[in-house]
Amino acid sequence: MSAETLRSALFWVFATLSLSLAWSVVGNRRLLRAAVALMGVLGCSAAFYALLGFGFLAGIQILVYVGGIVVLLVFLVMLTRTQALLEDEPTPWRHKVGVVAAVGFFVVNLWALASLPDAAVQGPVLGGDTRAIGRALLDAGPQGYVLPFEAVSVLLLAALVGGIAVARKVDVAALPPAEANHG
Amino acid sequence: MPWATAIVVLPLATALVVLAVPAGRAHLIRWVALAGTGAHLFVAGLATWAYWQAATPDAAVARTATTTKLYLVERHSWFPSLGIAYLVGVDGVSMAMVLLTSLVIFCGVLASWQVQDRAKEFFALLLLLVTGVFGVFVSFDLFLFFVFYEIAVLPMYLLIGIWGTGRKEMAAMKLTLMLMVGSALILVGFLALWWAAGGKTFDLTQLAQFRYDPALQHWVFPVVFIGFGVLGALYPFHTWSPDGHASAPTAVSMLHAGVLMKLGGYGALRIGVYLLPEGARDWGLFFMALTTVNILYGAFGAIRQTDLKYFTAYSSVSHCGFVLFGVASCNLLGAKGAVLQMVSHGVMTALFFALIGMVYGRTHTRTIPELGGLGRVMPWLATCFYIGGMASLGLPGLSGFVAEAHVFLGGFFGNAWTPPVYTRTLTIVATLSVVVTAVYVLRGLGAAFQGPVRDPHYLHLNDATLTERLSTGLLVAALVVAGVLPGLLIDLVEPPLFAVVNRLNALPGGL
Amino acid sequence: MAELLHAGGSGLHAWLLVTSALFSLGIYGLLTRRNAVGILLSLELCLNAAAVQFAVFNALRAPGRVDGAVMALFVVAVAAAEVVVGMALFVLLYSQRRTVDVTELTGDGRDSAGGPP
Amino acid sequence: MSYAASAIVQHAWVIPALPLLSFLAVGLLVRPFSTRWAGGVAAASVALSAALSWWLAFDYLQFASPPGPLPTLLPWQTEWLRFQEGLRIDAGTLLDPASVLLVVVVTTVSALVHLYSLAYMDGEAGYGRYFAILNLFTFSMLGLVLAPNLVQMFVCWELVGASSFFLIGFWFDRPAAVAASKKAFVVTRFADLGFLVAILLLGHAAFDVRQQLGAAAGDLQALDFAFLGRSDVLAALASQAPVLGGMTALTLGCLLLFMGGAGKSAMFPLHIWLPDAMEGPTPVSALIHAATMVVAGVYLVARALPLFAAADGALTVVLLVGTFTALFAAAIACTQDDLKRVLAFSTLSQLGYMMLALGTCDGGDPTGHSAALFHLFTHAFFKALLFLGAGAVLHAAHTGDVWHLGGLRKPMPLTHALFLLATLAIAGIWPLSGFFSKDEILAAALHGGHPLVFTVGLGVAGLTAFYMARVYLLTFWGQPRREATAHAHEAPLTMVLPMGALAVLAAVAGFVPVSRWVALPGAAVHTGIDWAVAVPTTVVALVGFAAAGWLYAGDLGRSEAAAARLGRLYRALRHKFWIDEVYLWVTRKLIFRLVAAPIAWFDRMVVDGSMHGVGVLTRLAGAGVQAAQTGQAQAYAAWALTGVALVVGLLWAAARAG
Repeated sequence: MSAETLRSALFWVFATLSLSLAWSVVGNRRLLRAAVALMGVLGCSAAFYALLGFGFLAGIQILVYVGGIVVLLVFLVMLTRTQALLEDEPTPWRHKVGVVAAVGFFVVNLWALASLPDAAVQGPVLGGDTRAIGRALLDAGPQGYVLPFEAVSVLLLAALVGGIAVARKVDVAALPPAEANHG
Repeated sequence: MPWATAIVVLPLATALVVLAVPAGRAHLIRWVALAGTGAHLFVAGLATWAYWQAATPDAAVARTATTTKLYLVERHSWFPSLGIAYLVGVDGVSMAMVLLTSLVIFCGVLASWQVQDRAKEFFALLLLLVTGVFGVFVSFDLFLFFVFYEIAVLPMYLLIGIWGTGRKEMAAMKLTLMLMVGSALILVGFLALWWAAGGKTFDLTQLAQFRYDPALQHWVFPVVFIGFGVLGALYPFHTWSPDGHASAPTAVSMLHAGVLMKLGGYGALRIGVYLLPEGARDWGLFFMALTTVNILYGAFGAIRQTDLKYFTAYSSVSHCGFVLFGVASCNLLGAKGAVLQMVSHGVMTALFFALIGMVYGRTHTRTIPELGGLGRVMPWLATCFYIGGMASLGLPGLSGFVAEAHVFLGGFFGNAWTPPVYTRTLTIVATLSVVVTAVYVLRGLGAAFQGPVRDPHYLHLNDATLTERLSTGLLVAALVVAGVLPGLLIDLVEPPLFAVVNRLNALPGGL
Repeated sequence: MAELLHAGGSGLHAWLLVTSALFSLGIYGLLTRRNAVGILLSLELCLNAAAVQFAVFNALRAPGRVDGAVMALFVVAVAAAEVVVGMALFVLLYSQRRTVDVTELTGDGRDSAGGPP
Repeated sequence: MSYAASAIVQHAWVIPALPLLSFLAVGLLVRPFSTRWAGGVAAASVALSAALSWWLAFDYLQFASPPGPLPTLLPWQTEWLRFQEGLRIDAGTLLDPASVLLVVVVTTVSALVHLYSLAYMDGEAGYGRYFAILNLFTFSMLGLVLAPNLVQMFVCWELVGASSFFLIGFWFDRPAAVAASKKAFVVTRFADLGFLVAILLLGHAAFDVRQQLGAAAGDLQALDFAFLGRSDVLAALASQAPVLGGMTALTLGCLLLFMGGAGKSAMFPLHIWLPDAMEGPTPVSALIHAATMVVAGVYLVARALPLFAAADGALTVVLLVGTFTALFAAAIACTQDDLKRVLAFSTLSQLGYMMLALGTCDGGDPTGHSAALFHLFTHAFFKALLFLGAGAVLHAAHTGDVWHLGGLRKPMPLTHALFLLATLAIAGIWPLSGFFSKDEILAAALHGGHPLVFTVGLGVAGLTAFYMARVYLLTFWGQPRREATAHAHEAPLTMVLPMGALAVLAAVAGFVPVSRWVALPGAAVHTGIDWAVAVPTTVVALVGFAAAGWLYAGDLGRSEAAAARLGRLYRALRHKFWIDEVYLWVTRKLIFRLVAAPIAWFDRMVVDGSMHGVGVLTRLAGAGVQAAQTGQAQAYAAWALTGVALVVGLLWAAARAG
């Protein structure tokens, strides 16, 4: 079994896993399970990065996305649980709209895809080199990303401050007792 | 001295100064506004003097001219590719209107002395509004004219919507929407004029040189006339006016009925008849008939009103009908009468709305049957009301008579292309309004000011304060001066009107 | 094992097929979930699919550059920001409305009044 | 000596200017500080004006070069209103016999009324206002009289109407006074509409004529009386094409002019305002509604007589209306209870006489013109005296109802004597002034070929004697019929003095050769007494007196019996033929309810409604769009994706096609 075949096999394994978990993310009635499934999808994506040769990205994906963001989402799910939304089952109409839109988008993608020539990985990718990524991020030259990088840091800061500012108003003690809190 | 620019910029600068004053200091804000408008009155007077100096030597030439000569002109290129320029200047008619506006805004500020709620924004918007009005009167570039026209219309929405009374939101909305429709028509007309003249210039003096195709004039004239007519309360597009006036705060009603509605007549004369003489020839009789309806309809409508402001608003519909009637009669007497009526009605109706505001401020009602016997309690206000009422019913010695006499004579003399039987019949029908006006003025004022004092609380009310006396006294004085010495005003407005009329007279006789 | 980290085994079409499918599933969730948090989850799915696609294009079409990888990093950062803000909003919303059901959030100007309608 | 040397002829404008200045001074400066001074200044200015006008009359007559007719002068005029070239309106002072006569009458009566009012109005709230407006009225009336053109006349005409409005409504907290002032203004205003349209018609017609004449017109403007009176202009006007119903602009204009005059002079059927106008203070009635303003209509017709004479049939209308009004009003006057109302109807009747006299000129003989002006002159004095006497009675007894009065000759001997004199004067008893002027009118009717009119006039003379004797007897003879009447006292000196002065004038005015001075060319000038007229008039007057004496001097039951016997006629007379009710019905029911109210409704519902309808349509369209704006982000996303799908689908199709 060559490395190529192995990679190919691994790709398909993760792809299948990823898609089925994604199905669970959007289809599972229990949100907490969906969140856990999302964690899985993101994990699979980390594997994808790895398969593509982006080891650093894979690490970031696990550390930040799976470990940080999705955990936040899980908290969020738990903080906002209500009886009414315990089972988030789409109505038939919403389901239809969703299916049409999703399938439509997928078909459009396929059409675009059909116009692209197929290609395969040619060799080692530079993106695997963490130093190269770091250099690109801090490069102030024409090909560099220092400005977006800084913008993103400001964005993160803003989100941080904003998040605190918005959520600060929540006075838990003042909240009326809600029957839904224990669902 | 750039007089025309000064006329436009001064109120704007005052508005900015008002904005710079801290909001809490309402008293200072009022004084700034008063000083600014007072200075404007002075500047307008100086500008009139300057105009007079410049125009007097040309008086003889003006009688035979076919294009209006501008004075105190300033011209700066703005969008050269489209032929848009900052072109401001004055002629006699616009000078008269500028003077009128200066007077009305000055008295309006005095009459708004009691405004407490968001005084800063109020005065700033008021001054912005009046900037637009001044801009319209001095701009001779159609595009600039339109820009100022919109500036004059839009603050009205906020002024009525925020500081108004009654169903103010609805009234503000209705007023703004209808005036917007009017300005859309005007814009269409302007663009047609611009395009037909080659799309090179919006300069009114240059467009006046251009001979428009009669077929084009035939459809552009009614578009422009109705567009301006909406603002000039042309039947049946007048319905914004009673609601708008009734809901607006005092100074806004004054300015609106006193000056803004005059933009309609001004535009119809200056752009409509002047640029499109053949269109005026084709449509003159139609619009004479329509404005005859205006005149009588407004007067009869006023008889049944019980709200003092609706009452005055309907009388404005009637009186603004005279303006458009004069314009539509397409001769010198009519045009002169229209301009005189603009000035006369401007002062008179500003006086009325100022007084209504003062009475309302004391009695907290404008419903005529709830008033009564106020003449005993507030003799000054009652006297001013009666003087205004007498001007309104065309009593000689006050400005209304001079204007109406011109308009009636203009209608009766008719023009070369309309069979006289039509114009004369319409004129005689229109003269009926002098009786109907007497009926509603005396009924309304009699019910409010004469008879026994209706409510014992009224006995404790006081008469006009010093600022109120100053404001109403100035307006009354203007009515009297314009009525006793009409020659002053006629000498001012007549020369530019010759150009309008000479163009009409030069037409090949129609029909 | 280290070799695995150096090259991809499948073709571009296969990769894009998978990411598109992921994205489409995200869209489905985006449109069908009533729970605002569920929408956020679906959105993460979409974002992630896009990020992977950046990486795919980077690896398969321009292996000598790092732009796709950088973009993927940015996506992660933006997703973090988004979740933070979303979390703050939804918690606040929940505290006032006792629900995060988007179908009940109609913009009639009464939102600030508090309490369930 | 010539007119140039006479300061007052050259500066006749001072006479109206004085009351105007006084109006401004009193109204703006004096009144707020001192009511006493307000009255004083006002009265003094008019008194000065009266003195000047006597001087003017003296100079005007003195410097006339005999034996020719008195000249027409225009010593001062200035441009006031420039309509257009040839239609300029000047303000000026036109001096001719008629205007000088009227100036004298107006200022004299006005000065006396001012003096009388000083006491009569003492203590009234609005004392200063009263005098200010009285001054304004005097100014306007003088301006009217001196007007050299139709427009100045109209201007002052309106000012006179407005000041009359304010004076009738002087007690503005009394609803009756308010209603009366409104009625007076609106009715006269309606008549003025005729005047206004007449100005339009005549202005246009005369302007055309002026254009045709070209240089021959000189500097005369189209509406100048001097221009309108020229024979070539009149001929041109008369030969114009008819404008309406076969009438030329001249005829129509004259009829409309007469409509204006009839309104102001309260001719039937526009008379209804005058009796009600008695709600005003009595001195006002004396000045305005007896001596001056109401004769403006007569003056207007007299002034425009050349026009009327040239116009086909216009004078016949004047004659008929005048005759009818004289009879009609005299008949009503016999049944009224209120002293002032009787005098008001009497005024109507006398004005009818004057119009009648002017109407007799329709045969081309202008004798009636001088008779009318003569009667105007004498009537001013004795009628003002009657009103002031009535005012004194009112002042003393606080009521004007003759059935509440009685026996006043004892407490008020002076007033009684003066009232009696005026009664005799108006009844036409020799040698008092009414005798002469009324006889001239009747003579003009008789000799002008109107025997029927003469007969009616004679009857009216009898009725006049009857109703005047009736109120005189009921007021001053018999016993007081009310407590207040019994406590009446003589009027103060400031009231009696003006009455005395008027009495002197009323007694001697008949000997002033007014009709000779004002005679138009061709008029027959009376010298001495025309026995064919004097005898019958004196006889009917005495018969009237006798009838009144029989009915009212002794047993009042006789009058009730007589009233009962007249039955329906008496009721109709008492109710003034229900004309007020007809007017009320027309205005309230027809105009307000069938015109004004529907228009107000139409405006709100239909016109405004259709505008709102446009708004509603727009809003509906907006609501349709709004349905898409659910505020649901998911819906937007769905729409956006649908859009994307559509665009891509289109691209796809385009790619396949291309």
